[in-house]
Amino acid sequence: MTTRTAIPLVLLALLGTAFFTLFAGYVPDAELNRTAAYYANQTVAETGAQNVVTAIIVTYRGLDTLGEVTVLFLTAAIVGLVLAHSKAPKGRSGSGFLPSGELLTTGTRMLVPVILLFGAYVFVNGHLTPGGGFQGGAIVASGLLLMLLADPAERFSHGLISRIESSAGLTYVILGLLGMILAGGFLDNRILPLGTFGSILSAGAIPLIYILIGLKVGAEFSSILTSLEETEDAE
Amino acid sequence: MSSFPNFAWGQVPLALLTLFIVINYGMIMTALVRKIGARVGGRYGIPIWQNYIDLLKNIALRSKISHGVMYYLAPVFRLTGGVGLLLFVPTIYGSDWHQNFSYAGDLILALYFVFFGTLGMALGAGESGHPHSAIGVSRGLSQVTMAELPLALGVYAISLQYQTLDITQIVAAQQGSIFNWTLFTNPLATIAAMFAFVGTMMRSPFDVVIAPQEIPIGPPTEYHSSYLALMQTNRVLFPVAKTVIYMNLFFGGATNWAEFAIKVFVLYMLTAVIGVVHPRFRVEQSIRFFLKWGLPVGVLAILTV
Amino acid sequence: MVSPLLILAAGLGAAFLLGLLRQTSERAAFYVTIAALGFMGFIALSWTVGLALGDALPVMITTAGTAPPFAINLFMGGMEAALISVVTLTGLLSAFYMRKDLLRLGRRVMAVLLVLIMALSGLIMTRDLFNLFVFIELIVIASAGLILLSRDTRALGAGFKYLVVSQVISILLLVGVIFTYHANGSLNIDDIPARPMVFTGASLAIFLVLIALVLELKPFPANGWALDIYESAHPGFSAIFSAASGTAAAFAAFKLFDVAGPAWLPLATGIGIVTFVGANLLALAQSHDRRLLGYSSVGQIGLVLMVIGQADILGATLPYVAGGILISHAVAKSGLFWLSGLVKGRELSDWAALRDNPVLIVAFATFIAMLTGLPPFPAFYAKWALVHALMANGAFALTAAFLIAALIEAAVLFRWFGMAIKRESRRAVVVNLTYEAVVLLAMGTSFVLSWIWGAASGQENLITLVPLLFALLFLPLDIFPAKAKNLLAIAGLVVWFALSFHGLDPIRLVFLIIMVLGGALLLLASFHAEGRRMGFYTPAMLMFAGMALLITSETSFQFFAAWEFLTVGSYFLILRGHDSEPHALSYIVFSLGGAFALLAGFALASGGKFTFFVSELSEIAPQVAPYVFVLLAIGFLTKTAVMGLHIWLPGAHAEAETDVSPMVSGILLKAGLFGLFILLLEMGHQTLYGIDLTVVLVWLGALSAFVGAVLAAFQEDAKRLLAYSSISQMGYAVFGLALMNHLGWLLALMFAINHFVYKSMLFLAVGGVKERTHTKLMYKMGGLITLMPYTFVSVLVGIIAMSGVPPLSGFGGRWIFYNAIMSTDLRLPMILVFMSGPVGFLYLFRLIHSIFLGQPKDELRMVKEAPFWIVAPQMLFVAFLIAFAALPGMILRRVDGYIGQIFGDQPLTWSGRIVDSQFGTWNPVAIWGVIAVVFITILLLLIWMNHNAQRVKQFNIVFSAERPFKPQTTHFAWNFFAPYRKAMGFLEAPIATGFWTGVSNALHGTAEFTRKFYTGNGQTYAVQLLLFVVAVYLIVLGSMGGAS
Amino acid sequence: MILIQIAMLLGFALILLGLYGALTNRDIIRMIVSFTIADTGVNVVLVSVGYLTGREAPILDTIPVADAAARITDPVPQALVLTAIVIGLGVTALMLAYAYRLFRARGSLDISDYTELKW
Repeated sequence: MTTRTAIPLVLLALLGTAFFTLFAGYVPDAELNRTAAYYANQTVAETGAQNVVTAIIVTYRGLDTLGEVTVLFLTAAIVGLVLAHSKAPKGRSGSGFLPSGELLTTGTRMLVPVILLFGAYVFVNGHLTPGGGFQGGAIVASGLLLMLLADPAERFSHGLISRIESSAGLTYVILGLLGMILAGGFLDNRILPLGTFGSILSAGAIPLIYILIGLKVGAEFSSILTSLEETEDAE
Repeated sequence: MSSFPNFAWGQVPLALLTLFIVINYGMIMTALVRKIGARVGGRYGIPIWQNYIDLLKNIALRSKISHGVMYYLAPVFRLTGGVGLLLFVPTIYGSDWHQNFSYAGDLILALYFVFFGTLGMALGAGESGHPHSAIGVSRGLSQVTMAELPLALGVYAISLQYQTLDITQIVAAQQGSIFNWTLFTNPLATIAAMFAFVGTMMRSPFDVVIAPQEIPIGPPTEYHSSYLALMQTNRVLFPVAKTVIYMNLFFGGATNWAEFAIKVFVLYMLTAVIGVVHPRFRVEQSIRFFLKWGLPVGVLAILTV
Repeated sequence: MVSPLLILAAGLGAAFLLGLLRQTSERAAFYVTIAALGFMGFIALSWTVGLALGDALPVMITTAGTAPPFAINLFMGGMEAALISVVTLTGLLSAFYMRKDLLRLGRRVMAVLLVLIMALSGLIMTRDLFNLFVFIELIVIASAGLILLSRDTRALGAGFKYLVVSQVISILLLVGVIFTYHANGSLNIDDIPARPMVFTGASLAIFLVLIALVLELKPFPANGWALDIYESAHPGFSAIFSAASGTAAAFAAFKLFDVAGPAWLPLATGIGIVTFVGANLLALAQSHDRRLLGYSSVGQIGLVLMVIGQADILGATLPYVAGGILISHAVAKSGLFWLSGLVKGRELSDWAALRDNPVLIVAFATFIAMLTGLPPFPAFYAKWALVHALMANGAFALTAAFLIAALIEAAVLFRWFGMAIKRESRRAVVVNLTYEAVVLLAMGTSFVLSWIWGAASGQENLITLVPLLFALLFLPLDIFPAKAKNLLAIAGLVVWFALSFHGLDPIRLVFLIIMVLGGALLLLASFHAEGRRMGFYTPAMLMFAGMALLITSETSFQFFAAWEFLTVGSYFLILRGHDSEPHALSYIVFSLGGAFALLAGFALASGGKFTFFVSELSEIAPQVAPYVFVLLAIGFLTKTAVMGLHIWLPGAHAEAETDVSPMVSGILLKAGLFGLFILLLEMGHQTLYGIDLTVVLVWLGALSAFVGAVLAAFQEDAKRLLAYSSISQMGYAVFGLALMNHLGWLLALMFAINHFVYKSMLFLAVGGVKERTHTKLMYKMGGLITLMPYTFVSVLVGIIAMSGVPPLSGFGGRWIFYNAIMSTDLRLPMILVFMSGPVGFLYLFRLIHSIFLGQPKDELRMVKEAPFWIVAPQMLFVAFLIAFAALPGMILRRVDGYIGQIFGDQPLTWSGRIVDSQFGTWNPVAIWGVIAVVFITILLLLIWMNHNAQRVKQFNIVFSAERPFKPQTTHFAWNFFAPYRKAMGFLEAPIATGFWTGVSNALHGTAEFTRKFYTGNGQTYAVQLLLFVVAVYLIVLGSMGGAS
Repeated sequence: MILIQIAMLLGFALILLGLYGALTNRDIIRMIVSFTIADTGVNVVLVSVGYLTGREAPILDTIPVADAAARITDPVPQALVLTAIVIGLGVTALMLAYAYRLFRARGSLDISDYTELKW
């Protein structure tokens, strides 16, 4: 074994002992701790969301989520920036690929609308069922990925993607600010009526925000994917 | 109170009298010592009035040149140093006539005024542009740095002993018996000071400053005519003036001119005798000599007071 | 007040808005960015001002309409507002600065910038642990994006290394966060209870969180990645990365350490001080400007971490101290990074290009002064408070480490500044008005901050001191001709003297006269300068301001601030000299080292009180008093260049300009003497390990007096000779002071006056000669007496006075000396002093002989007398010397009376013009009278006999019956005291120089060796990071094991 | 050993494994993949900390609101892990983009080839 592998091994072994101490000292809670208990008891009353996790993500820890969206936004911007200079000339991109098969092309045509629809479903129902903006957005982007696989030469409008991304983000921030004006604070979802518990149009602004997140995440993933794809094989 | 206490115009002729006596005494004594030295060496030697002859001859010289202002002034500095030294020190203890201008300062004044003439001389010699002058000065200054050290220590020791810097008081303290002399009350300080005395009298083994075989006569190389006459005057005056200080500090001073003449002569002869029997030191050798012998004795002197 | 949340919303909203703009409208996007950053900055500033003035109260901002800890909350208090102001304004200025590159890369990068600033603000405000993590990740990603702004392709590698390291950090952080959540049932930072420092359960989780946040601060040595970024990134981004990111990360760490409880503070202290020391040490070996700035950033943030670790002892002053350092760092470092964009080359010496634009040099100097904690900048107050708190709590080792590292940092920065001033630039400075405007704004900010910190200090607000403002006034006035400025400067000094001399005791008055009026007198010589003489008057007046304030200072703070002023001013002055670069550096390093000793001494003396009257030095507890004495004495002795601490002096004084040498030698050295006066006046005899410290001082003074004189005798360079002579003279003065008796003090004061006069005179004279001959090497001159008679006269009088030969004033000094040593029990040190007296003749004679006497050289046959304005002050000095020699009572009598009050005795009696002591008499008028009469009589006699002497030509000498025609071989000058050297040359052995060179080499060697640790391999950096974590873990574990 | 412990150990193991991979593989792509493994490990640890044995997902469609506190697991780590995942994704994407640029700049994916900045 060389030193190059031995040193990390020793270090990680020591780090492992620290982790093991954590592990050994870990006593699983029997009851929810006070934060979790608060959410369990108050979520419905305060946010009207069925999915407690969603309420936490979108409302209680909305600032984190805004940051999270921003992470993706940043990544998309930077990836675009990094790769902007190494864009392949138009037409040459994808030339290194074999033409995709008939099966894939046809399958794509059939599946993409369904995927997009499913994505939309996931983020619209985020406050009710498992799922939400991120998951939905990722699904939407997977549809885009499929199209790219089917036709590597295909180009999507960066302008459009970016506009969707930006307006969704801007609206998100504005909704947050509205929370400060109309309700209890930044990103308070009670700017809209909480509605009937369990229905689509409930939980105040949560569905709206999740839709925005879904759009934004979808757009950002798409943007990253297209940026990465456009550089493919560019010489 | 005036800055000139006890000053009266009458002091001026008295001071001049002191000066006159000392110069003439110096003229004869130095010639005598040279003659003794020559006789010891089996030669006939110079006539006893040789110094007067030299003086007159030099003053009478017709070719007189100047290398510049400092060159011109150096003999003046030199002689001022000698005369001043004499006048700042009481010559005869207990005599109102020969206190000179000793009220101007104390022992420290005398010790530092010794350098006045040396400095002026060195400057004038420097301006002459003769390298031998400069070499002589370099040697002289180098040597004096160490040669003066035992004296400084000795003086420090006796001024601590007598708790005064006033020469008259130091002499007064030595009166009464020969055993009151510093020589006996503080032999270490005396020995230390005598190292300095021998070392600064420009006699072998410490005469490398004017070493005739190497740098004809050292600093005064370029001097002639009246310049040299002034210097010669100083050369007989200055050793006596300096010896007076040693005499006052260590050997009970002099209460009359006869005592003065004897003590000065004996002290002066001491250096002459040492000079006759010792070869010349190079500068670094003499510095090491003083470091090795003069300094320890001086240190002992100040530690044992 | 608008809600601080708008800072985040504005940043994000604008970032998103950029995407909606049309692709082509990059310019509009830029304006949106600027507007958003400006808005964010405005909110932060308005909160800062509001909170500071009490118009607003700190506010807790909840989100989602739910109270914490159930929803994320933010907090806006004074610290937060101030730091967000720093972050947003740095971002705003950097945005302007990076305008071209932002436009080149488009709105996406502007969005990234906006998000970065937003996230940094969020990091400062948030009170939620996981939210903290989110903001950190945003910062990481945005930073990785902005690194790409650089045109340097190596930045790519740096960015990737950064990402690798960030991944490791985020893993540690997340694990820590989730286990902290599990332990507390909350993610809110305020819910984290204080934990003991153990490595189980919740405490281990907190450890992981803390260490992850500390890692964000780039602790030494786990920081190679950060240095690579600093080196390669766009300077505009580096400014943000250093100033804004560093600030925010430091505050985040502070938040966590604050709640984790005092048990964890040693962790911050330890890592902080190691980082501060390590980074500054390694910076020694740097030659790349931005990497050097990187090291410095790392060091400064480490220092802040160290300060955070002192939270328990600093208490409520923590924000003031940490903030002072942090904000100074932010402004100065961003300023320097911005400046670096104006320099084309990347070597330190390439900064010489800045000389094309003096304003930039001023900015450079300001930033460096700010970083090194010089007055009047905030870090100065912070340093003061920090060291006081540390010393009061007995953290001596920590203080020492801090001060030594601060000294190394100063050495690094001033070496760089020296290069900028003295080296030749190969490439011109970049002309870019935006860059310059941004840099100047930062500089302006630094002065505003100085005012704020001064106002909050509870001490004097240094920036409002009239002398300082007067010095700074010369910055804008620099466009006027030197002669006009000189007139103003002299007028200023005289007026300041007239304003401040009332009510001073005679000792202070004498020093004030020397320093202020003496300064005005010496400035007369500056009239000879032609043109504008840019950059002379500000430092000169700064130095004089420091000295004037030093004399009138009452508290230790005023004293120390004045001390630093005069140190810095004189450094800039010395640096102006021709070959002064290395010497100015060693000057500032030694001076600052001495100043730090003073700081430590005052801090120890005050016992933590920030306002400590110098007069209270006499009342401090006996168990600390000797140590205070030692520290203060070291500080003052450095200034008086006592043997061992003297090696800076010869070069600094010798290489300075003609009129600067007398200022720094004749006047500046007295500052150290003044300090010793005050020290001995207040503290008197102190005993340490049974040794009377004043006896040590006596020995040091005597040794300096002797060795300084011997070394002076061996110099070939006239100004170096005078410089060594100063060491010797100051040795006498120190010796006299340390005798601790009436006459000793009078002796020291007499030396202070005399040394000022004859050393100023001699330096001016030699300077005048140098102006004409263009050399300082004496053996190249000779025979100038006829060509420069006035200069000769002043040298003649100067050396007679200095050698102590009657009748000039030096004799008075010797006389007092003998009387002083008669009344002390010390005897052995006198040997050295006795030895040094005659040695004085050696160098003095050499000086006058080699230059003015002997044979003139062919090429110097046509030189003229020195310029009028250089000769004029010399003639005034000559007149003064003669007057002072005849009438010493003019000055000494009053002082003597005052010293008599101190010692309660009156050994001298002044009757008329005669001075009597217990032991002897000094009658200066009589001495003059006798000597003058005898001299004139003999002169007249000689003239009578020899009036017709013929002036002969140069080579008309009797020289072995030949006449030499070559002055080079005939002028006996080189190695003049060869025989003396043979005997005493062993004293020349450069022991002190060797020692300090050894220290310097050891430090450089360590730095050079240690920095190889940064291999440049991202993977190695990650390994080092883990190694650091594990090492800290094990060390703490081990120390706990040892404790239990 | 119950489920939580297994999951948590697995998570820690993944972290260490991922880190080991990242620290020993010189290939940049392999490093990135290693980090995703480590990230996954962290996420596993995250959710396992919030798991309460025998409880259900915190979605109140079948669980009565009144019983929620007694029947659901801790929702907070679940919310956190979502954020962590997204952030991990962002960083991974960024690292990949960097890898691409590095490769284009130097033609190498060996991390030890990018050491021109050092000391």
